[in-house]
Amino acid sequence: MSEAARRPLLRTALLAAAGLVLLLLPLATTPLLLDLGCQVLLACIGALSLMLLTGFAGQVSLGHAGLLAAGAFTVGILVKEATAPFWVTLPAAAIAGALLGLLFGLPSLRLRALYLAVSSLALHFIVIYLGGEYETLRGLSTGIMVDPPRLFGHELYGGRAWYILLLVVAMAVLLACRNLVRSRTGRAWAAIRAHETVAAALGIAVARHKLLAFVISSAFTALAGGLFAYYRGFVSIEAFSLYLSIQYVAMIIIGGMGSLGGAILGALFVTLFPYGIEAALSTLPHADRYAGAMFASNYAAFGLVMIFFLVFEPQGLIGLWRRWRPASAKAGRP
Amino acid sequence: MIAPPLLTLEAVGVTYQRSIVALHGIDLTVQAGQIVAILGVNGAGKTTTLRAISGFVGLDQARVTGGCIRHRGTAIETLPPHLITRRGIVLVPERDKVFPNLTVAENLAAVVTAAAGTAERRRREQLVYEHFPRLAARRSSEAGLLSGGERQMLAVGAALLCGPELLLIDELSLGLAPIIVGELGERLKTIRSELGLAILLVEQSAAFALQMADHAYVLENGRVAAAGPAATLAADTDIQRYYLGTAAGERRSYRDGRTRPGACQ
Amino acid sequence: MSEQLVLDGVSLSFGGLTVLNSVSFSVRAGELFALIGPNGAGKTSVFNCISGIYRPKGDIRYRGRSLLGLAPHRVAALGVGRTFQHGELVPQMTVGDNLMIARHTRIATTPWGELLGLPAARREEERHRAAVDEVIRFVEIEAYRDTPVGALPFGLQKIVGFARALAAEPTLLLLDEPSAGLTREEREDLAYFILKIRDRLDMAMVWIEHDMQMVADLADRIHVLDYGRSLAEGPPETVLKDEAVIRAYLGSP
Amino acid sequence: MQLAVNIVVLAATYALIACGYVLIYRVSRVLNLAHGELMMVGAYLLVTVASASALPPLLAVGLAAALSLGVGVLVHLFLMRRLTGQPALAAVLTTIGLGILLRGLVVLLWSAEQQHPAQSLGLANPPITLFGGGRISTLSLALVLTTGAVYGGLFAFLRFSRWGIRMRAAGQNPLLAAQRGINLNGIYAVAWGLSTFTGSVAGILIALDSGLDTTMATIGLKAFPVALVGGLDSLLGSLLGALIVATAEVVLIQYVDPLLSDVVPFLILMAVLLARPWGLFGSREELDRV
Amino acid sequence: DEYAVGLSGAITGPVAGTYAPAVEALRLYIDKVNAAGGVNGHPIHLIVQDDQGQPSMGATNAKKLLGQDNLLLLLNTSLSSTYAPMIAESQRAGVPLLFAASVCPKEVYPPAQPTLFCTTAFASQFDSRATLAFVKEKSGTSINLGLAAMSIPLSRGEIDYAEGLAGEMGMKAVDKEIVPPAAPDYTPFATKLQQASPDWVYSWAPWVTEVKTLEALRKLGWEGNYIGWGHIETEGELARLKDGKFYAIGANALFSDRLPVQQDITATATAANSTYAANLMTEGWIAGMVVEAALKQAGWPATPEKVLAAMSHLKVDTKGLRGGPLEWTADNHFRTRQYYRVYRWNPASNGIEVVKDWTAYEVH
Ligand SMILES: Nc1ncnc2c1ncn2[C@@H]1O[C@H](COP(=O)(O)OP(=O)(O)OP(=O)(O)O)[C@@H](O)[C@H]1O
Ligand SMILES: Nc1ncnc2c1ncn2[C@@H]1O[C@H](COP(=O)(O)OP(=O)(O)OP(=O)(O)O)[C@@H](O)[C@H]1O
Ligand SMILES: [Mg+2]
Ligand SMILES: [Mg+2]
Repeated sequence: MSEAARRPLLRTALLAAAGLVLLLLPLATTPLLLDLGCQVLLACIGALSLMLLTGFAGQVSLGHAGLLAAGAFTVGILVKEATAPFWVTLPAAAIAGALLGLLFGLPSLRLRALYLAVSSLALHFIVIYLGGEYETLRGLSTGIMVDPPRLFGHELYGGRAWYILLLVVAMAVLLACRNLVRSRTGRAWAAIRAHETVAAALGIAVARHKLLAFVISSAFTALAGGLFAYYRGFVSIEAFSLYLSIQYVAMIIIGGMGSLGGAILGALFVTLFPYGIEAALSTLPHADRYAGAMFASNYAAFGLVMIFFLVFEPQGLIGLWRRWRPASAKAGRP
Repeated sequence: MIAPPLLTLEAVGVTYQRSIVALHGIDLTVQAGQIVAILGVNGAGKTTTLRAISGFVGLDQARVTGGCIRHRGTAIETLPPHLITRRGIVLVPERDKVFPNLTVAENLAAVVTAAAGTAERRRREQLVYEHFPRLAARRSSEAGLLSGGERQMLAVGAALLCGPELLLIDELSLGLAPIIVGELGERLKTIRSELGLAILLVEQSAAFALQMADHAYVLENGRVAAAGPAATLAADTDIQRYYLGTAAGERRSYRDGRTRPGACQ
Repeated sequence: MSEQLVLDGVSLSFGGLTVLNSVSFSVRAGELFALIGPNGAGKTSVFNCISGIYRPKGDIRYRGRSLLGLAPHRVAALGVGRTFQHGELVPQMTVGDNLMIARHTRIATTPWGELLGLPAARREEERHRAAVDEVIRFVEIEAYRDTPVGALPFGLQKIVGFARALAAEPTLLLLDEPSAGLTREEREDLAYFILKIRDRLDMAMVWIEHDMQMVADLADRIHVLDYGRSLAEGPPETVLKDEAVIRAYLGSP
Repeated sequence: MQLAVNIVVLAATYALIACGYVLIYRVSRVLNLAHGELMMVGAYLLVTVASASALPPLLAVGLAAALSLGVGVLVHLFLMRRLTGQPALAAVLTTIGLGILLRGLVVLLWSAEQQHPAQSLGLANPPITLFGGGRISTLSLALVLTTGAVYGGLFAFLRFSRWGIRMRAAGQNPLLAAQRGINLNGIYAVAWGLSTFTGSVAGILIALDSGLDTTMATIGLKAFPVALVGGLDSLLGSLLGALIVATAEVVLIQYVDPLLSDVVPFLILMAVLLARPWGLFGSREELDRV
Repeated sequence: DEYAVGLSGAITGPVAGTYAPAVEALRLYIDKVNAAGGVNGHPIHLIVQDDQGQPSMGATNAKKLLGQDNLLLLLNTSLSSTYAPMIAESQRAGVPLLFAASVCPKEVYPPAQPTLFCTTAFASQFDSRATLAFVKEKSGTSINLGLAAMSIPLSRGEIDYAEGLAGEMGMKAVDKEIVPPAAPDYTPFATKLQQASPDWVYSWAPWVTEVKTLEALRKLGWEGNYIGWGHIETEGELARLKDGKFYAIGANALFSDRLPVQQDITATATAANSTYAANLMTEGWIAGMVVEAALKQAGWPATPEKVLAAMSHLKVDTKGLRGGPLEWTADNHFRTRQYYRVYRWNPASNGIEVVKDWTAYEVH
C-alpha cells in the first residue's frame, strides 16, 4: 500500500523538478540551444496533435503540413491585411484549423486506414494552392513577413521570451491531450480504433467522435502553425512541403504510437537528431574539406539511424523507455 | 534401433515480450497416428505450446527460450513456420484462423501443398467440401463474413489441405454446434485412420477430448501437471476433480452454483 | 412489464443469401431466453439486427419502441447491452478502462470539460470508476483490473467481455456464446453470474449457446434457428427432445 | 487526338509507378514511402551503367533494370525481413528512413546535378506522328508499351499462379500465411524485387525522356493516390486509377486552369473513394462483422 | 588570426541542384585565396552549414554561425523561406548578410537596407524587361508571346509581370502555362501552349521547367523561338539540346568565351576533383571575388562594422564573368548596373554563340 501511495508523490516531485529545469533552462544556455528548444517545443505541439488523431483516434493523416500551413497563413494574412494583434490571429488560426479539420474529417466517416490519407493529401494541396495564390496575387513572391507580436506592450522577441511562451503552450496542449485521452472521449477513440461497429454497439456515436478528433487535432496543429509564423517571422508555402508531413508521421512512430510521451520523445528526436549527427561528423578531421560529401552523408546517416532504430526497437522510443525505466516503477504493476 | 517418435518436446520454455514466461519446461510426446489431448484451465499455456511447435514469426515477441522440439528426431524449434508446415505439422489456430478478405475458395487456394500435384490438390479440396458442405455453399463469400462456426470449419479444411502428418488443433469445439462437434470428432478419427494422421488437440471439454484421445496431458501454469493414457485420466477422479472441474460420471446442474467459492483467480 | 423485446417477422439477406427468414419471438423481463441452432443459422445476425448493425425487414420492438432504423449507439443508449462472439475488447487497454468504455452513454462529461480537466468532469469520472469497480468485484476479477486485456488468456477475456456488457447497466442483455472457450469450472462461474444478475436485476437476457448442458440447466425458454428459420420454441425439456431439433442441431447423443 | 495521346502517356507513367505500391501493399500492408527514391535509384543506376560501359542503349537499360531488381531484393533481405511480423506502421516508417538514406546516398554518389542518361547513351528520341495527327516521342511510346507489357506479365503471373492470392493472404495475416506453408521471406522478396523493378523502369524511361535529378522522388509520391483510388491491393485498380487521374489532369490543363491540375484530381479521387471506400477494385479490409 | 565567414545553404535536400555547385565554387575560391596567402596576409575561414532549404534549419544555422567568435559576414545560398530568420538574426548581430546564388530580396534594391547585399545574377523585373527588349529587337512587337512559369510564387510573379509588360509593349500574350514542380510529363502543358501558336515562348523559372517545356514543345513539332533565363546549367544544356532557336538570356558569361578567369575556374575544379562541372561555378566564384574584395577593403583586424562599411562602397572587377564590375553604393546593394547577354547554339558552327552582347540596365 505504502508503495502505491509513495509513487504518485515521487512522480509529482520528479515532474516538478523536470518542469523547473525546463523553465530555468533559458537562463543558462546559448541562443542557439534556445532556438533548438523552441523548435522542439513547436514540434511537440504538432506531434501531440497528430498523435491525438492518429495514435489515439486511429485516423491516418498525411496532411499535417497543410494544417500547419493553414495556421501560419491565417496569421500571416491577418497580420498583413489587417495588422491584427496576437490575441486575434492565434485564435483565428485555431478556428481556421478546426473548420478545415471538420471539412476534411468528413470523408473519415466512410474511408478507413490509408484510404483516408487521400483527403488529408487533398487538404495539403488545397491549402498550399490557396497560399500560393495569395502570395502571387499580393506580389509577395518570397513570402509574407510577420512582425514580432506584442504582448502587454512588450515586443515578443528573442529566444527566451519565445521559449517560455512555447513551453507554456506546449504544456497546456500536453495537459489538454492527456485529460482528453484519459476520459470518456479518449476511451471512445480507443474503442473506435479497435473496432468501429463494436464501438457503436457499445453506445459510442462514432461519427461525432471521429469528427471531434479531427477538429481538436487540427485546431492544435493550426495553432502550432500560427506560432511558427510568429516565431520565424515569416510565412511561405515553401516551408510546408509533403516531407514535413512525413517528418511528423516519423515523430509519432519513432516516439511510439498511442503515447503522448512518445509524441514528445519523437519530436525531440526528429528535431535534434540531424544536428547531433552533424556535430558528430564535424568532429572528424578536416571536416570542412569535404563539406559537400559531409552534408550528404549527414542526410543519409539520419535515414540510416532511423532504420536501425526501427529494426531494433519497433515499439518506438516509448518502448525503450518502458523497458529501461527503473525496476521499482514496474514492480508496482500487477 | 527404433524410429524416433513423431514429435517430442523436451523441457520447452517460452517467453513473451522478453519477460512473461508462459511455459516453464514442457515434456510431451506424440507417436505417429496417435491422438493426443492437452487439457488445462485458461492461461495454462496450451495455446502457447501449440504455437511453439508451429513456429513464431516475431509476432507477440514470443520466443522459445529453452528446450528442444523434435520432429522425427530433427530439431525444429528454430525453423520458420512455413518449413514446419511443409514437414507436415499444421496448426488450426485459436483466433485469426482464416484470411478475412479472401473468399472461402481463395482461402483454400492460398495454401501451399508441399509436393502434391494438381490432381491430388483438387482431390483434397473436394474432400474438404465433402466434409464441410456449408463451406461449399459459401464458396465465394469472404471468410471475414462467415459465422464463427463456419470459420472454424474453413480453418480445419485449410489445414487438412496442407497434407498434414500431425494436425495441431487449438480449441476444436470452439463455437461449433454439438452435432458438428460430434461429426467432426468422428471425421477426424476416420481421417486419422485413413491418412495415418496424428492429432495434437487442445480442448476445453475434457469429456469430449478424453473420449477422442489416446493419450492426454494436463497443463497447469506452464508445466505438465499430469499425463497418461486418456482412459486412465478419465477414470482418475482426483485428476478430474482438481484439474478438469468435474468428476467422471458425475452430472451436476449448472443451477447448483459453483463447486468452489471465488473462482477465476 | 412483461414483453421486453419483440421480434416480429424479421428477415435479412445479403445479396441473395437469406440469413434470416421471418424470425419472430419475444422475451420477457427476468427471463433467460436461449437462442440455439447450427453454425451459420443466423443467431449472431439476430443480435446484429437488434443492435442496429444490420437493417432487416419486419419489426423489432423494445419496451414498445421500434428499434428499426435506429443507429447502433442509439440502441445501446436505450439500455441494450451485448457481448460479442469474438470478444472484441481493446487489447492494449486495461480491464478497468475497457469497462469504462461501456459506460460511455452514462458518463455526462463534455469534451471541453475533459480537455480543461474541470473538477466536475473529474468527479463524474470517479463516480463511474467506482461503478466499474463494483462490476469488477461482481465477476471477481479484481486482480486484473489494471492489466492490459491483451495479456490475459482467452478465457479471462471472455469474462471481461461479459463484465463489459454488465458495466453498461443494460436492461436487456444479449450474450453471444459467452461460454465458448471456457473450462467447466469457468462455465460454472459464468452460470452463477448469469443467474445472479437475472435474479437481482430482473433483466431480460437473450443468450446464444452451444453448450446444451448449460442451456438445459439454465434457460427458461429456448428458441431454435436453422438456416434462418425458426425451428422450435419452448421450455428446454420439450425443445431438446424435439425430433427436428435433434436432427438439425443436436445429433444423436 | 494529341489530348488522348497525352492522357495515355501520363496514365502509363502513373500506372507503371503505382503498381509498385500495390505489389508491396498487397503482401505486407505496408505503404512503401521510399518507392519514389527506389525509382530514382534505378534511374541513377542507368547513369552509372551508361558512363561505365559502352553497352548498346537497350542492353544498358536492361542491365540497370536488372540491377534495380537486385536492389529491391537487397532492401528486403537487409531491411524489411527483420521487420516481418512487426506492425505495419513500423515498416512504413522504415521505408521513410530508407527514402532519406537513399536521397542522401544519391547526392553523395551522383551529386545533385541534373543528369541526362539519354545523351551519354547516344539515344535519340525522335517524335513519331500517329495516324490521328497526334505526336508522341519514341521514349514515351516505349513507356506506354512497357507499361502494357509489365501489366500483362503481372496479371498473368498473379492470375495463373496462386501467388496473387498468397500475396494477399500474407498481407492479411503473415503468421497464418506462414502456418499455411507460404514462405513469407520468398514472397516479400519477390514483391520488393518486382516493385523496385517496375518503379525503376518507370524512372529510367522518364529519365531518358526528360532528364534526371533528385525531384524524381517527388514524382513517385504523386503516383501514390493513383494506387489508392484503384484499391491498394488491386493491379487493375491502379491501371484504372492512373487513367482517371491522368484524364483529370490533362483535361484540366487543357480546358480549365493548369494550376488546378495539382488540386482537382484529389477532389475527384475523394469523390470516387466516397462512393467506393476501398478503391475501385480494392478488397474491403475491415469487415463490419462482429 | 582569420577572417571568419559563415554560410548557410541548401547543400542537400530537394533543391540542392541549384545551390550546391555555387557553395562548392565559393569554397574552392576561398581555398585558392588562402593558398595564395589569404587576404591582407590572413586566411579566410569559411564555415559552411547545410539547411536543406528548410527555414528552421536556416534559422538554427544563422544562430550557430553568428554565435561563432568574430563572424564578419554571413552568406545565404538557399531558398527564400530561409531569409526571414537569417535577416532578423544578422541585423540583430550587426553582421552583413550576402545573398549569393539565391534570389535577391527586394531590400537590396534602392533604397537598400544597410546590412543586406546580393550578388546573384538574376533580378526580377529587370530580367523580363531585358528579355522582351531582345525579343522586340529580333521580331518586332507584333508577335504572339507564350509564357511558362513554375507554380512557385517567385516564378509566377515574374511571368505575370512579363505578361503585363508584353501588353504594354504591344505584344500579344496568347497563353500562360503554370507548371507544378515535379510534373512527370510536360507535354500536356506544351500542347496547350502550342495550340495558342506563339511566335515566341518566354520562360523565367527554375531550369527544369524552362528546358522541359521547350523539349516538350519541340516533340510536339512546334518550331518557334524560345527564350529562357540562363541558369548555371545553361552552358551544358545548350550544347546538349543543340537547338538554334533556343535563346538563353543571362548575366553570367558562358565558358565558351574561354576567358582566363574561366580557365582558372576549370583548373581549380579539376585539381580539387570536384563533383560539379566548372561551368556550374560562375555564380559561386563571383560571390568569392566579392567576399575577398570586401575583406581586403575592410583591412586587418576587421570587424563586422568595417566589413559593412567596405561593402557599402565596393566595386569588384568580375574579370569578364559579368558584363561589367559589380558595384555597390550606400543606397544600392544589388548593383548599380545590371548587364545582360543572350546566347544560343549555332548549328552552323556547331558551337555556342553570343546573339546579343552585354547590354546594361541602370538600377535606380
Ligand atoms: N501475446 C502475449 N503477450 C503476453 N503474454 C501472453 C501472450 N499470449 C499469452 N500470454 C500469456 O501466456 C500464458 C499462457 O497463455 P495461453 O494462451 O497459452 O493459455 P491457454 O492455456 O491457451 O489458455 P486459454 O484456454 O484461455 O486459451 C498466459 O498467462 C497469458 O497471459
Ligand atoms: N455481413 C454479412 N455479410 C454476408 N454474409 C453474412 C453477414 N453476416 C452473416 N452472414 C452470413 O449469414 C449466415 C448466418 O450468420 P450468423 O453469424 O448469424 O450465424 P450464427 O448462427 O451466429 O453461427 P455460429 O454459431 O457459427 O456463430 C452465415 O452463413 C454468414 O456467413
Ligand atoms: Mg488457448
Ligand atoms: Mg454466431
